[in-house]
Parts: sequence; structure tokens; C-alpha cells
Amino acid sequence: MTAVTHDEVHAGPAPPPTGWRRLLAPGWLRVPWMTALFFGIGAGITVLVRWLEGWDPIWKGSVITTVELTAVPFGFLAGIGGFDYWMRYAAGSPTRPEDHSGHGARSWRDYFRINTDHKVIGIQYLVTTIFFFVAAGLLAMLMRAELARPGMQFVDNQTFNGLFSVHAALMIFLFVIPAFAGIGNYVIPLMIGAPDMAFPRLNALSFWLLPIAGFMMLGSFLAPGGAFASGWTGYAPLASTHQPIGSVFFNMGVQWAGASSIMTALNFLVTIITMRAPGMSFWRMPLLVWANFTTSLLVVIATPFIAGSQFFVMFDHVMHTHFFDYQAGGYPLGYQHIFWFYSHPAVYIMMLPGFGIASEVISVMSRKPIFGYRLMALSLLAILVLGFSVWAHHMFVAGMAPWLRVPMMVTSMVIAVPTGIKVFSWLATLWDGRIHFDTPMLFALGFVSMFVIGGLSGIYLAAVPIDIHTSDTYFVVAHIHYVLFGGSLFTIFAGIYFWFPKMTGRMYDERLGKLHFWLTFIGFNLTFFPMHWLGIQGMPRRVADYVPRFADLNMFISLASFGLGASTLVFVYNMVKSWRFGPAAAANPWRSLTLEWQVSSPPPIFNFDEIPQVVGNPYEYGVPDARHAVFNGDRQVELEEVPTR
Amino acid sequence: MTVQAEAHAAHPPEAHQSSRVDARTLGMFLFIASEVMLFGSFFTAYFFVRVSAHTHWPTAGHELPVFVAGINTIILVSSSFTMHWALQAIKRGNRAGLQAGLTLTFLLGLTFLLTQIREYSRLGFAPYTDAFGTIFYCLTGLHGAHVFVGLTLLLAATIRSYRGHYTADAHWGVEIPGIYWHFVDVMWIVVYTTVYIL
Amino acid sequence: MRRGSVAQLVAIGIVCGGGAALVAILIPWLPDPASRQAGRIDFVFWFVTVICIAIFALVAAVIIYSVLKFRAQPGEDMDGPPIHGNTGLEIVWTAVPAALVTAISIVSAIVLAKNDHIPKASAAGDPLHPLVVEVTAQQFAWSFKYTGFGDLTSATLKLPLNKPVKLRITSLDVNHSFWVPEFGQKQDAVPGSWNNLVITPDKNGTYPVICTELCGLGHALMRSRAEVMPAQKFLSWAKGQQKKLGGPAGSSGKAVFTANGCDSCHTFTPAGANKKIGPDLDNLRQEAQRAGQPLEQFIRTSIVDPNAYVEPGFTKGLMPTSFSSLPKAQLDALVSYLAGGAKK
Amino acid sequence: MKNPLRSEAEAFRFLLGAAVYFGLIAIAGVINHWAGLAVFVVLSVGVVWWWMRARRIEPPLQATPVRRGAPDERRILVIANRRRSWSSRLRSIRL
Repeated sequence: MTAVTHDEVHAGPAPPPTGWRRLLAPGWLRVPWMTALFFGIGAGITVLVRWLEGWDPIWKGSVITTVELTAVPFGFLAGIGGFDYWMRYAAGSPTRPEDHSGHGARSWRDYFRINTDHKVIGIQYLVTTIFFFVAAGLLAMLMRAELARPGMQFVDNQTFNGLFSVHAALMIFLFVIPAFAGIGNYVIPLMIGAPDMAFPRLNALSFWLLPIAGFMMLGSFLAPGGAFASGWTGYAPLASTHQPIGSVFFNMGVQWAGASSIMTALNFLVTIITMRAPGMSFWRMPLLVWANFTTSLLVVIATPFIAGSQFFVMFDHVMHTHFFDYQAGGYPLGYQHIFWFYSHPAVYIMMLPGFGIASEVISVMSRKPIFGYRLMALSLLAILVLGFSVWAHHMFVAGMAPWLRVPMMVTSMVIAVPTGIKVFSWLATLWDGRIHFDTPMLFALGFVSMFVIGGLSGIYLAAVPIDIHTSDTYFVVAHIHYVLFGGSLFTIFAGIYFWFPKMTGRMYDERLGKLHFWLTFIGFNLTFFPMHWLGIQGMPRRVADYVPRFADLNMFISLASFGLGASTLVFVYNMVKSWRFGPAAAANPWRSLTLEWQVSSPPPIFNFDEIPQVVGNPYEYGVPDARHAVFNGDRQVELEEVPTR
Repeated sequence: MTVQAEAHAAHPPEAHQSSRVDARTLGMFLFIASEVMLFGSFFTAYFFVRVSAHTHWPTAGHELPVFVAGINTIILVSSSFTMHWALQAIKRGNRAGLQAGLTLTFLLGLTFLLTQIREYSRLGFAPYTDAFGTIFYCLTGLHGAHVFVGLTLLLAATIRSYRGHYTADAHWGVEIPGIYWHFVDVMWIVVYTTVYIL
Repeated sequence: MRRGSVAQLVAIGIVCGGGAALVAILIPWLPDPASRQAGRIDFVFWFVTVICIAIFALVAAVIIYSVLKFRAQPGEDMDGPPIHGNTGLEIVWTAVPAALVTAISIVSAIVLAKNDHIPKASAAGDPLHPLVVEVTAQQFAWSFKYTGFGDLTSATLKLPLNKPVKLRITSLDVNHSFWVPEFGQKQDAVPGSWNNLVITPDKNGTYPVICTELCGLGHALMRSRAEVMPAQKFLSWAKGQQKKLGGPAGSSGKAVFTANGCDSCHTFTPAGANKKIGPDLDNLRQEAQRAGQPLEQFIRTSIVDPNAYVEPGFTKGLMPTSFSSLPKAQLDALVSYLAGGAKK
Repeated sequence: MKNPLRSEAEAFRFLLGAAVYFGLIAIAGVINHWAGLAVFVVLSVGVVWWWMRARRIEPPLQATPVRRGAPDERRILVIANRRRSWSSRLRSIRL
């Protein structure tokens, strides 16, 4: 071996396997037997240990289930080929450079294998998350059907509790967080002028953890005793000692989803830090890159805390430890502190990328530079720092130390300041612009207006006396949906419509897009605004039944929510139809300056055949002759020279 | 896709390196930051249990093998020295030094892990005995799991060193496990000080 | 910016703010306050609402104005003016919200301190100043213990008018949360700790007690009542109840039954109970047969050690084990009451 | 201020520092709880002070674009500062 800069030896691409050898090659043929093998290994080790230690019974359902929730996914990942490269590397064998040959998607099958192309992974993410979005939405429809009238009609109490728990868990861990990761995956490397993410194989692996987590959570409905029914917050001791085995499905599902988002975030951070194009200083990065950078920092630092909290609950549940059992010296409130130390930053994990998307869309569609670019970036950092100091505002009535309440109220209130800066800056960006109301812009404006309402109801909840009255009521349900539906979901839609031409090379149907927006916007407000009143008046959240005086309004909300659910059909139809039959899209239909629009739609496999030189800021709309980036000096060909007919 | 891009499909253009830190090293340090926070959540639980106990620590009826664990600490910390030595050796192109250093590190780590397991069976309390047992086993067990992961990485590096990989110019496959191994040791120092001594 | 556009902007803002104000005023948002604390909370609510309406009006006005005025014509390819920022404006919209949230924080902190404060009693030795009630939550019932009245227990919360009440709240199994919307006060019940809540009811009437922290499958049905009555009436109720619980088996059994909230989960016709979370107590005889035990012994065991025999169709561990600590006299009374009322 | 961790050698030095830091705290803490606290505070302040002052002296990074392909090759770069109508855009796309 000669002196090389890499310390690995690459073999050429593997010849396509034939006959029974296809069972050994990474792919779906290897999945079934690898999964079965790992199931056997998991069960075998468990039984062996229990037999050696003399524990009775040797075959214990809850323990086996817990172990298999770890072992079986590993089997699946090993089968589909998530570890092949690393196993070869660890054994010192020549590695197959699959990050090169495996790039790109030439047929639909390429979306169903370990694929190391960030653009393919981005689409894998988005399609998967939309699948879980629809599934979680259907659970919400069931819930609203049950709540249309007081008393129990369709499901029993335990199932109802399972419905809202799985609904929230899927929406948060399998939709909002990974959907942003998907958009980021597609767009970030293009935006910063990088050929791919820093760790393509890790990127592929972190995607494939997602369906595992999702099906684990959905699958808990099939577990004996039903799905986990302690809410997505899974408060101990309810979750640790009073739940069926389905609760372990939640604990482990969160671990898989959490591992996925930590790995993605790590990848984003390394990519953004080490792979920016020459000239792309931090102060020249588009705000979506800034947003993903801060979000990824939050994920890397905070997510281990929810992993910890779910480990504790699972140990209490399965191993009968005493983290939250006060009789044996545990501390029940400890769960909430640890959980919210992640889950409050998680709110920003679910918001900041949306802020980034909104900034891109509003600036491009208003044809104006972002107002106060530096303050926009700095406010992201401010939210990141403050986000770690406010967790206990979820616990004002939880019985924590009373002296903690006022400091936590103050820090929570202070977060309104950087958030306000962002909102006002968007408004100032709109001002005097030349606004084009294409669908992404509608969703972005819908986001700003709905997020303002959600932010204002957040002020109510941050003020301790009002929070004491309204916490754990439908007021909170309304607030969280204004922030997460009106905030995150609207920006996800904005992002999907905005980059749809780039991702698919085709244009979506503008009329259907507008229809989708208005149906969603109206249905959303009709569904969630009345919930504010319900909560203040005395309807607690997470109830399967309620007093008859709330019956009429609940019926109204249920009907509105069905309309809201139906609006998703328009979206899905538009996406599917346009992806297949839509008109071919231009490279830069929005006339954006950022780098992802300077390549073809969809971009070539390695994004750039030449790394661009960044020479200016990304939002110089209206500045004569401004450039964000140039390809090899000044040899640009103007749009008019593109052959047109 | 342009013809140009098709021609380059087999090789991505070299990304521009916009930071002084190598991407792999940076990735490992960020991963370690995340791991530190995982330990942080366990230490938070430890803090809650200890504070809400309102009594002498360890709580009545628990004796910890401070001395044996102290010896074990010395074993683990010395394995960091051998790790560092191994990497210095390959930086000078000394393969034998690399192999000896990695093998020693692996064996020392394994000794630590086995001693720890042996101690578990002699403690006289279990994770389900009470909250002290819970937090003791979970903190040391979490660390043990990290030692196991570190050993796996070291094993891979060791195997590769015997199969002729790594040179004075290309040795990040040793450097990355080395960083992780130092992290495991630092974490043990923290765990040992807080759980066993203070 | 021309003067005309400023006027238009202000006009839109006034319309938006006015609309929001109408929504705030015309819809009866807050429940009728029935405690001094709720009155103060309402003040904070309106304080915040005024600020929020102002901010909402501003944002809505700018958005609506922009949508109407700055719309690009179809086919227009002009860019807007390249305005990158304005330091003065940015300072303003950092400082003004900071000032507003500071104001809200100060008001909230003062109200919080007042709401938690129990004023000194005017007359020393008043048993109702403060009245201490121990609230015990369990799946899925509330129980209220008046420590100043010989540990008198009740399944509904009776409170004297205009007297500060100190609730000491705990839980036996999982987290619950005590809330009376009309009192505006809420506090979680956490196993292993005693959390305090101060309420000064100032309006006679009956109000719902609601559990707001998800506590399991019966969460939605974990309700009780809070009854506010004049102090004299409260004192006579307490005396009468003390007498009843210590009375002969037949009459006190029913009191023990309701006082411990048995009726919040079980059906038992003689007591007018009709809940279906736990087994039907009208069929105690058949159930005792299934368990293979004599009736009275079966009832006693099932109260003291509910997991010894679990009726098919019900979950083990659902019934709290806390009733084993009932005083023996009350337990005896309850057993004979249930045995006497069971259908033949 | 500098990032103290960039390589294995720096991680190793960090380990040595951690051993000294926790060792001193542990020794003082065993002797007397308050002494332990004092040592902890003094050491922590010292470490932060050192870290705030620490600097690396390094030459700045070179930022040169990488170019592939022939030097006189023409490429398409879309100019974003001019806008065409939606319909003309569609027409140009459909070719």
C-alpha cells in the first residue's frame, strides 16, 4: 500500500449477484432472514442470561419484547445494507465505494434501497413523513369522531387515550422534525455549494431508522393491552407503572427516532461547518442554512435528554427500577424536568427550520432583501440559547419548587423578543415589495399570521397566573396547534411547494395548490380557534368524554376538522399528479439568487460539476448586478440566450 | 443533466474544505457532545435521587468498593496513555508500536469491563432494590455500555493495524477511536468521583 | 411613505384591532369567577389581552396592507427597493416587546404572590382561617380530608364562603391535577409530595372539580364537586357528618361509601351510584361465588387487598389499595352496608 | 477563546486535565465538604479564565474555487434579477 490520504482500500463496484447469492447481497431479499436471525439472537441471549442467572420465568414476554424492539430493527438495517460498508471497513477488507455508485435515483426502485445521495434521501424523508402525517391525521379524525358528542360512541377510554398519544407522537417525531430534516437534506448541500452531505452513509442510515420508529409506534396498537396511552409526554409514574407493554413501543420508538435526528443533525453541522463553497462565510449563508445550523445544535445537545427520560421510564416499566417510585427513594417530578429539558427545545427544533423556509420564500416572492439579515440570524441564536432556560414553564402547576416559577416566566417571556424580531422583519421584508402570491408565498403568509396568534396565546401561557388556570386544558391544545400546525406545518407545505420544481423537475398545479391553501387555512382556524374558549371555560385536554354543555361546539369542531382532513387529499393528489404529469419546470422558476436554483431541475447527481465561488449575500434582490455566486469568474450566460421557442 | 455532469458521475467534485477541522474529527466531537448530554440526563436523575433522599450518601445499607474501583480507574486511565502512544507511533511510521499500543489498550479496557462485571455480582444490591441501586447501576452501566462501544471501535482499529492498514500520513481510523476512548475515560473519572467518592 | 398610505394603514389597524376587541368582549371567555384568586387572574388575562390585541392589530394591518398594495402585476418582473434594514426600527421592535413582556411579567409576579398569600386571621383561633383540607387523588376519585375536624373525609369538597382555604394535595398512584375552573386555581397531585394551593371562595354555589392531568383510562370521568356555602352552614355540615360517620353501621356505611368516593367508580343502587369503571356492586353475591368466598369476607378482602381477586373483564391494579388504611369502625360499617345492600 | 478539542492529542491532554481537576476536587472533598466546594470553584474559575484567554495562531484558510472541465467551456447560469411572466416562463420550459 502506497502513501495515500485515505486509509482505506476501495474495491471496484460489486458485480450484480446471481442465483442464491442474491440472498446475501444487501437489499430486500436479505431483510427477512436477517431480521429473523436477529430476532433469534435477541431471544436467545435473553433466555440464556435468564437461565444462567436463574431468573424465573426464563421466557418473559415484557423483557423479550423490549429486547426485540432493539434487535429486530438492527436485523432489518443489517439486511437492507446499512452496515455493510462499516463491517468491511472494520474487518480491514476492501470497501465498496457505494457512496459513488449508489448515488442518484434512476428508477423508483432506487428510492427503496440504501441510497447515499442526499437528494434521494431528502425525497425519501419527505414521502415517508407525509405517509406518517396522513396516518397521524387519520388518528386525529377518529379522535374527533369520538369527541363529536359527549359519552362514548366509537372507541373505549383506553383506545382513545392511545389515539391521541400515537397521534401526537407520530406528528412530532415522525412528521414535523423529520420533514424539516428532509427538506434540509435536499436543499442544504445545494445551498452551500457542496456535492453531498459530509457523511452520506450515515445520512442513509439515519433515514432508515425513521420507518422503524414510525411502525413501532403505530404497531403499539397491536400490542397486548393496546397502544401506549399516557400521552406523547409519557409522564411518569403513569407511563412507568400503569401502562400496558405498548408503552415500551413508545419508549423504543422515541429512541430510534431520536437517534435518527441526532445523526442527521450531526451531519448537517459537519456539512455546514466544513463544506461551504469558497466565499460562503457564515454571514453569507441563506437563512435556511442558519436555521438548520441552530436547529441541529439544539438537536445534538437536547435530544439525549429525551433518550434518557425514555430509558428511565422503560427501566422502571420492565426492570422494576425506581427512578420515579417515591416509595423506594425515586423522584416522580424528575421525569418532567428531564423530559422538558429536551421537549421545550424540541418546540424550537420544530419551529426554527420553518423560520428559515419562511425567510427564503418571503424574500424571493417579495423581490426584496431580507430585512435585517444579521438580526434574523442572531435571533435564531438567541432562541437557541434561551430555549434551554425555559423548560420548567411546562411545570408551573406540577408541584416543582415555587421559587422557580418567576425566573422561568421571565425567560419564557424574553423568548418573545427574538421571535418578535423575526415576525417584524418578515413584515418589513413584505413592505414595499413586489409580492407574487404563488402557493409557497400563501403558505408563508399563512404561517406568519397563524404563528402570531400562536405566539400571542403563548404569552398567556407564559404568564404564571393565567397558566395556572389554563394549563392542561383545550387552551393548550389550541396553542400547540396554532404553533405546530399554523407554524411548522404551513412552513413545511411552503417548503414543499417552493422546492417541488427543484426536486421533481416538474411544476405543481398552481390552482390546486391555492385551493389546498385556502381549505387548510379556513379549516384550520375553524377547528382550532374555538378550542381556546373550551379550555378557558373548563374542558381539560386528553379526555374521551366531556360535560354536555360543550357538546355543540365540539360537534362544530369535529365537522371543521373533517374538512381540514379532507384538504390533505387535495395536497396528496396535487403532489402525485404533478410529479408524474406536471409540466417541466425551469431551473429557476422563482428567480431566486441562492445556489440551489443555479443548477438544473432536478440537479445533476453531484449537484455541481464545478464548486461555485460565493461573492455576495444571498438576498440581493433589487440591487443592480448583484451576484450571490459565480461559476468560474464572470462567464455567465443570460437567460435570454437559453434556446427558447 | 448535462453531458458534463454525466461524465463526472463516478466522482463527485472535491468539496471545498471550509474549516480547519477535519470533518470526521468534528463529527466525532459533536457525537461526543451529544453523549455528554446523555450522561447529563443520567446525572440529573442521580442528582434528583440524591437530593430528595435527604440523608447520608450512599444511603444506609450500601457499601461501594471504592478501592477496587480506584484500581480499575487507574487501569482505564493508563489505557488512554497506551492509546496516545499507539497514535504517536503510527505518526512516526512505526507499525509495531501501533499494533502493541492498540492491543494493550484493548486488553486494559477489557480488564476494566470484566472487573466491573465481577464487582456487580458482589455488591449485594440490585437495580430493583431501591433508588440508590437504580441510579448506581444505571450510571455505571451506561458507562459500561460506552466502554463496550469503545472496545468495538478499538477492535476494528486493531484488526486493521494487523492487516497492514494505516500509514504515517493516513491514520484517521486510529485517531477517531482514540478520541472516543479518551472520552470514555474522562466520563469514568466523572462517574467515579461523583458516585464512589463524593 | 405618503400620508395617505399611513392613514390607510392606521384605518386597517383600527378595524383589525376593533374586530379582535369585539371577539374578546362579546364572547364570554372567562368562567364567572368564584374566588378572589380567579378575580386577580382575570385581571392579568385582560391586561395581556389588551397588549395582544394591539400587537395583533399591528401585524394584521401590515399584512393586509401589503397584500392589497404591494401585489405584483401578472407578468411584472420588477424587484422591490433593496432595503437591507433600518437600525432604528430594529431597535424599536426589540425594545418595545421587551418592555411589554417585562410589564406582563411584573403584573403576573405580583398577582402570583398575592394569590399564594394567606392573610393573617382577624380573630385568633378561628378554625376556618385558614381551613386546611388534605386532597388525596387516586385513580379515579378525589377524597377531601378536613384535618381540623377530626379527619373528617368527604368525596365532595365543601368550602366556607370568604375564608382562605389551604389545600394540601397529594396522590396515591399517578399524577393528577386538581382544578376548579371557577376558582381559577390548579395544582398537580404528585405521589410522594404535598403541594399547596390557596383558594378564597367568594361566591356560593356548586362548581365542578376536574382532573386535568392524564391519569389513565378513567381520566375523563375523574370529576367531583366543590360546594361553597356560608361559614355557619359549613360548620353545621361538618358536625353532622362527624356524627354520621361514627354512627351505627347501617346509616354510617352509606356515609363512608360516599365519603371515600366509591360511587365515582362503582354502581350500587342503594347509594344511587351508577359508574361502570369498577365491578357492579349490586352483583356482589355472584362475584363472591365466583371468587369462592363467603360474602362478607369477600367484600372485606376486596376493599383491603383489591388484587387478591379481580373480577373478569377488569384490569388488575385498577382499584387503589389505599382503603386498607380506613379506620376499623368505618371499614366494618362499609362492609355490612355493602353486604346488606347486595341483591339477593 | 478557542476550541480546545480538535484532535486525539488534544483530547488526550483534555483527559489529563480532567484527571487533575477531578482528582483535586475529590481529595479536597473527602477531607472536608466545604474544602471540596472551594477547590471546585477555584479550579473552575481558573479553567474558564484560561479558556477565555487561549488563542490559536494560525494562517487564514485559502478560499479558492475548484474548477473542473475545459477552461473555455460555456455554462448556463440563470440570472435571477430579471423576471418573466408565468406564461412565458412555462413556454420557455416546454421548449
